[in-house]
Formats: sequence, structure tokens, C-alpha cells
Amino acid sequence: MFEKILIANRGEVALRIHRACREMGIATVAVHSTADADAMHVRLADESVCIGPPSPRESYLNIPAILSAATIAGVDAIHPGYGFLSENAEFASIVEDHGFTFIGPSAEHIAMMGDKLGARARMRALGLPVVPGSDGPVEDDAAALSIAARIGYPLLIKAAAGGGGKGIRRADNGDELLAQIAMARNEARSAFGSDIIYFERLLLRPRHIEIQILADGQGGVVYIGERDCSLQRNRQKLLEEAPSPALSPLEREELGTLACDAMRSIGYKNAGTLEFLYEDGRFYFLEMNTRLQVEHPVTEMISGIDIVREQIRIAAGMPLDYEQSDIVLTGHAIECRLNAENPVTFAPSPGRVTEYHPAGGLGVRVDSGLYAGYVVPPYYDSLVAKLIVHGRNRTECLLRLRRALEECVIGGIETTIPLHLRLTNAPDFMNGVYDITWLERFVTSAEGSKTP
Amino acid sequence: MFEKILIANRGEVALRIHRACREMGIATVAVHSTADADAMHVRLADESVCIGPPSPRESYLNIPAILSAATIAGVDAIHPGYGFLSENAEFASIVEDHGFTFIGPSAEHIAMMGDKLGARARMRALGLPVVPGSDGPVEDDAAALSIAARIGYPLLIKAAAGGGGKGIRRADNGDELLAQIAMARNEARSAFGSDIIYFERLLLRPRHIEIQILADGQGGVVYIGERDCSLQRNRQKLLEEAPSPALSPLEREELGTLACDAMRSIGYKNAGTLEFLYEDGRFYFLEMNTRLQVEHPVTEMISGIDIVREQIRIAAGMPLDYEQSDIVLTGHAIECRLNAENPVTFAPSPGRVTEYHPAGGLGVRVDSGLYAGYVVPPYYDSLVAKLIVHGRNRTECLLRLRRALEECVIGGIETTIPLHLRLTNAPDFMNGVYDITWLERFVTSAEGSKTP
Amino acid sequence: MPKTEIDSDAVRQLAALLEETGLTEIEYAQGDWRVRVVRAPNGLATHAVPPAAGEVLPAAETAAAEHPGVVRSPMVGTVYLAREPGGAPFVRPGATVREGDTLLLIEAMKTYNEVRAPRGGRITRILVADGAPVEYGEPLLILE
Amino acid sequence: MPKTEIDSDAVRQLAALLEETGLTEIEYAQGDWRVRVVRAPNGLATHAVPPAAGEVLPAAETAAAEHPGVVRSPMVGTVYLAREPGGAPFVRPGATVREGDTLLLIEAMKTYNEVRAPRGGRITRILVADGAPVEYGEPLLILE
Repeated sequence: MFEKILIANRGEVALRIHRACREMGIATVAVHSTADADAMHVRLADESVCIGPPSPRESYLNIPAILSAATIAGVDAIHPGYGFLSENAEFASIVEDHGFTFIGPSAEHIAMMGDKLGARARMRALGLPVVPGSDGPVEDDAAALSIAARIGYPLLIKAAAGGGGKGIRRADNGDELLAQIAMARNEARSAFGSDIIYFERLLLRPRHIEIQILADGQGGVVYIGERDCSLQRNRQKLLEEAPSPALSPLEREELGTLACDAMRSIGYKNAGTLEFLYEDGRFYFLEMNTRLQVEHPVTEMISGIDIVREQIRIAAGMPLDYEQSDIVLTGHAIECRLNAENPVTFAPSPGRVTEYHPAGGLGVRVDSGLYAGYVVPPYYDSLVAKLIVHGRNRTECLLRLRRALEECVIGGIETTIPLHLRLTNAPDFMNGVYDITWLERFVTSAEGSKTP
Repeated sequence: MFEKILIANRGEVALRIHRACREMGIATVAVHSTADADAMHVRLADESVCIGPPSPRESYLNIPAILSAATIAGVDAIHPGYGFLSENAEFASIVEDHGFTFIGPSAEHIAMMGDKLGARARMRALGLPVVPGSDGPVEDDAAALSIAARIGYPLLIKAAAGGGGKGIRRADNGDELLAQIAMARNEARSAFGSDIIYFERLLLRPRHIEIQILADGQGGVVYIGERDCSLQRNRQKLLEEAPSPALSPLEREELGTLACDAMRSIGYKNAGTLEFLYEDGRFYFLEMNTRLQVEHPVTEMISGIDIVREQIRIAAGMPLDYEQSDIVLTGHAIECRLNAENPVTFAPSPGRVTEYHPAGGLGVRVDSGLYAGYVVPPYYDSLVAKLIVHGRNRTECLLRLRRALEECVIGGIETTIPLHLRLTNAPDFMNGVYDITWLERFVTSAEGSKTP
Repeated sequence: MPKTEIDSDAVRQLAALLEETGLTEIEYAQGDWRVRVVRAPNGLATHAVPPAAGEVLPAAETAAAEHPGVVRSPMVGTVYLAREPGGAPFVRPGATVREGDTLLLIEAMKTYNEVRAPRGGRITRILVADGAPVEYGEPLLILE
Repeated sequence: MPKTEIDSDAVRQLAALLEETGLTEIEYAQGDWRVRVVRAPNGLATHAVPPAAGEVLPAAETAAAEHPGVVRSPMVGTVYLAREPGGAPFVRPGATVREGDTLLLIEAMKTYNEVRAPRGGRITRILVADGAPVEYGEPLLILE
């Protein structure tokens, strides 16, 4: 097993990784920008190295600086967390070239899944259902029109090299199509350096459901149920739950088994998430994330499996010490993302945290690097805390969530706590009747935007 | 189900009860002394009533004041928590006489178990093993000597009406016996108003193991495993774990079944704890606590059962909605009592809490009414927080506990955190090799008393 | 009298010093000139928790609570200003009482407890209504 | 009225004394000059968390870090004071340098990066040892 791990990330996930290492008796090295010198994980880590100024490009995305720190500190492995360099194939291979272990999949698998178009074709070939689409790059306008006619409108124009919602445009008919294609290509070219686009049928009211898998690269592959991440705003997830209120045990098993077979056949290694759209009882593979996800705790709460610990064990070459039949999901879990944002306008709200009092008690977990006096820097993601609640069933979980939200105090900055409180009182959410378009409507509704 | 419950207690347990009520949609009324006006549970409760000055006798033990508050607030039921009036039979019956529901057993059962001597005889008759003893009051010195000779030395002289370690004396031979009896009778007379005493064989190296039961008074009785509370100092528990490192599944089932049968036959109703001494593979019934216990969370962590919620459901006349076979214990849990005391001298350390930062993350639960700026009053128990940690096995639990203790910050007052940190590094504790005499030796040892 | 000239620079300088030194208060005097700058510290107790719900004592009366002549409730219960419903109240605002005179009754557990005047004086205000619930220490009336 | 001149150093000195003595308030008067400094005991940010472990920058050098003439490391890496092991160092304390002169090398990822003098001046202190690891922004030497 590793003796020392470098955490190439910041914020709550850096703390999350530190905790897993601590509990495995592994020393930690925190690398940080000048803006994060006072961060909780930097204070708790065994060693810390400042690698650059606040700008992510010069710090958390600065590969030479991170590798120099790794060399100086003499670590065995590097955990990339999520975001930043976590899905950067080049980083993964450079890390390995320098003799460190990258706690994640092979560079090849990162690249494979990074090419959304190729991944879609690949997974389709491996038996996963995909959204009807162009099944490949769309060349000229003539081709575009005929392909679109086959798929049917409305459809989405997507950048092959895209991600994070960039370079995605909608066309409702042939006239719109050509205009939108032009704009999509421009966006894609500037954002990703490639203007290759493809089409996808637009599902109007789907749910976002993702399968969590663990693969040891030695034949051991399991799925740990799904997460329902349909509550999104601008394609940003705000609240996630497991299991999904919409999925049947049979559907879960079918989809999970398909996902595991696909992972086994490509020889995938690490934790991973396969994202699907779900509409009218049918699934459509969207893309795969080859890293830890923000919402992994809900899966941990219902399965008792420490996903970060498993990532580290797998990277150390240890096989999974359980099989699919050993995985038992109990109860229900919900995660609320507490962002440093105005709960109505979603304007960022960095600054000094004057008071911090997390909720406690039975079934409540808080993952956060906040503390009284901490200053939330303006340079990074606005996620400052995750409130995760577990209950024996969804109703108990919802009531506990409301109770916990009422106890949380984060003073000095604005957070999304009031929005989550309104959510827990919204009938649609209480009944689990929502899709990926629901939250957008809710936050603009009187009910969703009224100040509590 | 009740609509409004009065919480007749203070501190972390009052908050614990408030949380359970909140999650059941039940309104709460906090009654408090003038010293607790700023307590967390008072702030979170739906209503609060000040019932008297700091002195417990005039506030938390003031039955008329509590009942007046209940009447004024119009509550349906009263939860006594632990300590204070929780095992006061008179209070239980007065509460019921005034038309409120007492969330606990009948006054008869409280009285039955309050009489340690009678309870011991009763349980013995119901098939529970008890410590060899006088099996009844010891009349005169002549009787004392002959009974002692039969039991064998060393033995304990105990007050029939006793509790909390008061009126207990040890005799190693006949000469000591008579002198100690005289003193024990005096103590007992002044402490409990009765000088009736009895003898018990003194076990030299036993473990303290207690069985948690739930009984709905309608025939439904289950045990939820045991807790090992052998780590005691001056008969005060400091750290508890479940399951016990010493118990076998077979022993657990045998003892649990015996306990359930006894409870069923006396028609007990409420949560309850049967305390045993365990030595050389044999159990000896000590006494039964007819209330919620401080250490109940470790049982909740491994069973997923909310014991306070169950108390409330039972008091509302609802039957248990599961059977023994439905109760599955998973993993291991440890609770650390964080007391406002010097970790070496155990001198109380009340005062203003300047910083409060509880541990977070996977498998960590904190039950505490502390917050930054809160003033720990000098009038009450020194327990200010409970850190409860769960892991898939005892080793994982221990490593997580150490990690969590390192994260806890309670500034401005002294706490037992440093002692717990030393405990988690003590080989005997790590190996689970300890008995009720171990902690006393540890805290006086260099290892146990060195400042970290 | 001429308008006071505020030395803003001095105040700004002290404010900056507060920030720099992490102090929460600076009082500065020179001759007859005197200034005091304060910045509330982080994590003040009462901010770190939600405000108390269902407080029994209304804010309006907190002022009266500070009054030196205030007579407080010795117990939790229900206040009665008269011996029987609709009867004449024991005391009215303006009334003069002697030490030991009954001021009002507090009913707790079906027993009526007389609250007597701790000293002679004049009733200037009665702070509770007939039949109102009171908690321990709650201001009942003001006796001057 | 005349503008008051704030004695900032005196305030700083008292603030430091508060810290050193653990006091929460100091009142100090001399003739008609009077100052009072207060630090509220609770909620100081850095106290609410465990101190940073394994800090790379030793406390001794924090003073130097404040020096106006400090030259900081532009990157994480290993410092070399000479071109080759045992060779003559680029600069020594007391040496005078012109803008652009090489002061030392920082090796990162097997490449040697020259740290050049941002301006002409005299080297008064060298704060790092040959072969020592440095983090971004760490003081290397003082150029006056």
C-alpha cells in the first residue's frame, strides 16, 4: 500500500481524500495556491506545498508544479479528485512516466471517454442503449439536413470534444438547424479547438440517472446502484439522491449489469460513473466520468462502501474484496450542495465566513472545509459544503434533511441553504416527481424564489 | 401520534430528543433553567419555558414547575431524557395523572427496577444469572458474617435503594466487614433514606456489558445487541462500543433472548438496558435502566434503529413494526464522551467555548449542543459532546475515530479529547483487551496521563 | 455652535489598524479629542445558532425587565389579577401598596400562589394580562 | 480643530502585547494622550482549526519574508546556488548584482530555471541552502 499520497485538488474533495488516506494510515501532501494557504485540508495534511498563485492555470492545472511538489515531497501516488486535472489523459500519463501512481484509470481510458462521440459509439457497440443521433460527425449542411430528418426534431447539436454543457445548441426544425450548426461549430472551435459536431435527439422530460461502478482492472467489476441527479440548473447539479425515486429494482439490475459488462470488456480500472438519460422507461447512455464525483457520498451512505478508499486500493493493485452479491443497498440518501451563492440570483458570494455551525445527529454527514473565520476565495468553484443525510426510507430521509438544513449556520456569506429548504417543501420533490427541466422552472417560480 | 412533546431535560440529550421529534413532525417545548436560556435545544425548540433558577432541584427536578409548563404549553407527552427525573416513579405517575403521556415505562416498572435488590431477585427468578450474594437484606452482624462466609471474600456491601455508586463498600475479610457495614448503612441512610443493605460477590476483572432492548408492551420485544461500557472511571463511563470485542454471537443471542423473555414476562414497555458483569465467559445481572442511555447512539449506528423515535412510537401505543429476525447489526461503532474536564486531573472546566469545530465526513456523528460563544454552565453534568464513529469493522472504526478526534476543536475550555486520543493509541484498547478496572490504571499511568 | 469637524482620516487610520492588528476595539484620546472604533468579532455566540423560536417574553417588555423596580414571577404558572373572575383586581397602576400586600395570584398545578409586595411603594406598571401564562423570572409589574 | 496624528506604532505595540500576554484589553494613558485596545476572545479564524502541519516555511524566516527587498521563488522546485555541484555560487552575501544577473537556479522536472535579479543592488542575505526544496513564493534571498 502507498505510504504517501499527494492530493492534487482543493476544497471539500481535497479534505475528503485526506480523510480517506488518514483512515488508511497513509501520509498526505496538500498542494495549494496562495489563495488556499489557510484551507482546512492544508492545515490537516501531513505536509503542504504552495504551487502557485490563485489562478488555476498557474496552480491546480499547473502540471510541472504539481509534479515538482510530488518529487520534492517523495510521494508514491497522486489523487486528482474531481475537476481540474482529474480527466486529463496527458496528466495521467506524465504522472506515471515520472514513476508515481495515478489514482484513476489509464490515460487510454480517460482519452477514450473524453471523446464523447467515440465513447458513445464504443458503448453502443458494447450493448449500452444510446440516444438516437448521427452516430458520428456531421460533415456538411446537406448531410446535416438528411440526418436530422432521420433522427427527428427537436435535436441537439453537440461538440465532439465538448463537455460541461459548452457547444451544445438546440434546433427545432430545418431552418434553425443550419444557423445553430454554424454557431455550435464556432463555440466548439474556440472552446475545444475542434469544430467537429454531432446530432442527438433531444429528450424533453428525461431524468438524469447515473450508475456508480468500481473496477479493479483484474476482472472484478461491481455496480453500487444509481444516483438520480435530475435536479440541475444550467446543467449544474444541485441535489442528488440514491436510490432514484423512479427506478425499479429490475431496471437497476439490468442497467447495472450492462454497465459492468461494458467496463469488464474494456478492462476499465478505477471508480467510474456512467450517465444516462431516462425517459418513458428507457435508458440512453450519455457519457462516462472516469473520476470520483461530487455526489459520491449518497452512494456511500446507502452501501457503506468508502469509494475513495476503494480508488486508492485499486490504484495500489489490490482486487475488490467483494462481489456484486455482497453489495446491499439500505435506506435512502440525499446530498445538498451548499454553494456560496445568492439562493435566488445564484450570484457568487465569496468572502469571510463569520459563523459556521454544521448540522449534527443521527444520519447526518457534512463534508466541508469551512470553519469560522475562513475566507471563501473568489477564484474557484462555489461549492463550499455538502450536507448528506441518510434515512431508512425516502420519507424519513426528507424529514431528516429538513431538520438538518434548519440547523446549518453559515454566516457572513450567502449560500443555497434557503433554496434547499424551499425544495424540501416542494410537493413535486417530496413525491419524487421531477425531471431535468423541473428545477429551472422551480427556481423561477414564486414558490422557488421567495425569500424564506 | 403526539402533536407536541415537552423535553424535561437539558444538554445534548435534550437536543437529541428535539431532533427525533422534528423528524417525526412533532412540535417541541424546551423547559430550561435561567442558566440554560441560550442552550442550543432551547433555540431550536418550537417553544421554550424558563422553569427556575440554575439549581437542578428548583428547575430540572422541579415537578410542579415542569407540569405547569406542560399545562401552559398544552403538550401531549413528556420525554424525561436520562438522569434528572427519568427514573423517578413518582414523576411518571404524576405526569400520567395530569393527563400527559410519560415517554417511558409505567411507574410500577420504574419502581420495580429502582429497588436494585428487588429487581435482582425478580430477574433471578425470571432466569437471568446474577452475582452470588445475600439474595436479600442483611439483618444483623451475625447474619452478615455467615452470609459473607457462604459468598466468599472479597465482597461488596450495597444499599438496596442505591445507585450511581453511592453506598457501595468493599470488604476483604470478616474484620473489615462489620466496620464497612456500619459506614455503608450510614451513607445509605443519608443518601437514600433507607439503610437496608445487601451483599454481592466482588468480581475482580469483569467487563461491563449491557443489552439494549425495546418493548412495546403489547408482546413485541427485541434486543438490539449489546454495548461494552467497561471503560469507566469512578463508575463513570468514558467510552462505549458496540458490539463488544469480547462477546461471541452465540453469547449475544443467549443473553439477548433471556433479556427479552424477562421483559415480556413482566410486560415492560419502553426502551431499556439490562446491565451485566461479564467474567470468564459468565454473565451476572447487575441492574436495569428503564430509560434512554447516554451511549444509545452506538447501538443506533450498528442497527440503523432510531431509539428515541422508537420510545416515542411505543409511548404513543404503536407496536414495534419489526421482529428480532429483522434486526441486522452491521459494522462497529464507538462513542467518546467529550467532557468539559481537564483530561488528566478531571477537574471540571466550565466557561465560554471560544471555538467549536466538530469532526465531519463519512461514518462520523456528533451529538452536541455546543456552539462558538456558548458558555458551559458550572451547575450540571460535564458531558458537552458525544463523538460517535462507525466503521465496517472495529479496525476501520478505530482509525476513523483517531482521524475524527484530530479534527475536533473545542476551544476556551478543557475537554477529554486528549485522553481519548491517547486511548486510541493504547495497545490494550486497540486489541479490545480491557475490563472495568483497566481505565483507572491507564489514566494514572505515564502513557495515560502524559499531555499530548 | 459651529459644526463639529470629523477627523475622518484618523478614524480610517484606526479602522485600518483594527484590521491589521486583529483588534476588535480601539479607544484613542488626545487632549479633549476622543474617538473609539469597534468591529464586532467573528462567531459571536448568538449568531452561531438560529434565533430562539417561540420566546415567551416579547421584545417590547425587555426594557421593563431591566427596570430596578420590577417584580418577577417566582414560578411558572398562570397569572390572575383578581381573586375571582370579573372581581376587583388586587392592584391597579398608580396604587400604593405596603410590604406583604398581595399583588396577584399565580396558579400552578391547581393551587393559587399569592405574590406579595417585597416592599412598600407605588405600582407604576402592570406587565401581564389576567389569565396570561408566565415563566419563571418573567416581569409581572413595576413597583417604585 | 487640528488633525490628530495617530501613533500607529504605539497601537501596534500594544496589540502585540495583548497577543504576548494573552490579555483581552489594555488601556494606556500618558499625560493627555490615552489609548485603549481590545481583542474579543472568541472566534479567531486561525484558532478554529488545527495548526497547519509540515509547513515548509520555517517561522524563523517569516521575518525575512516581510523584507521589502525579498526575492521570491517563481516556482516549486529545488534550489541550486551554483552552476554545478561544488562550483562557485552565482552570488554571495555582500555581492553587488546588476538587473538580469543570474542569482540561482531552480530545478523543476529536470529543467534548470535561472532566477535573475529583478533590479540592481546588493545581496544582503541568502535564505535558502544549496539543494533545498522551495515552494512557490518562498523567499530566496534579499536584494537591497
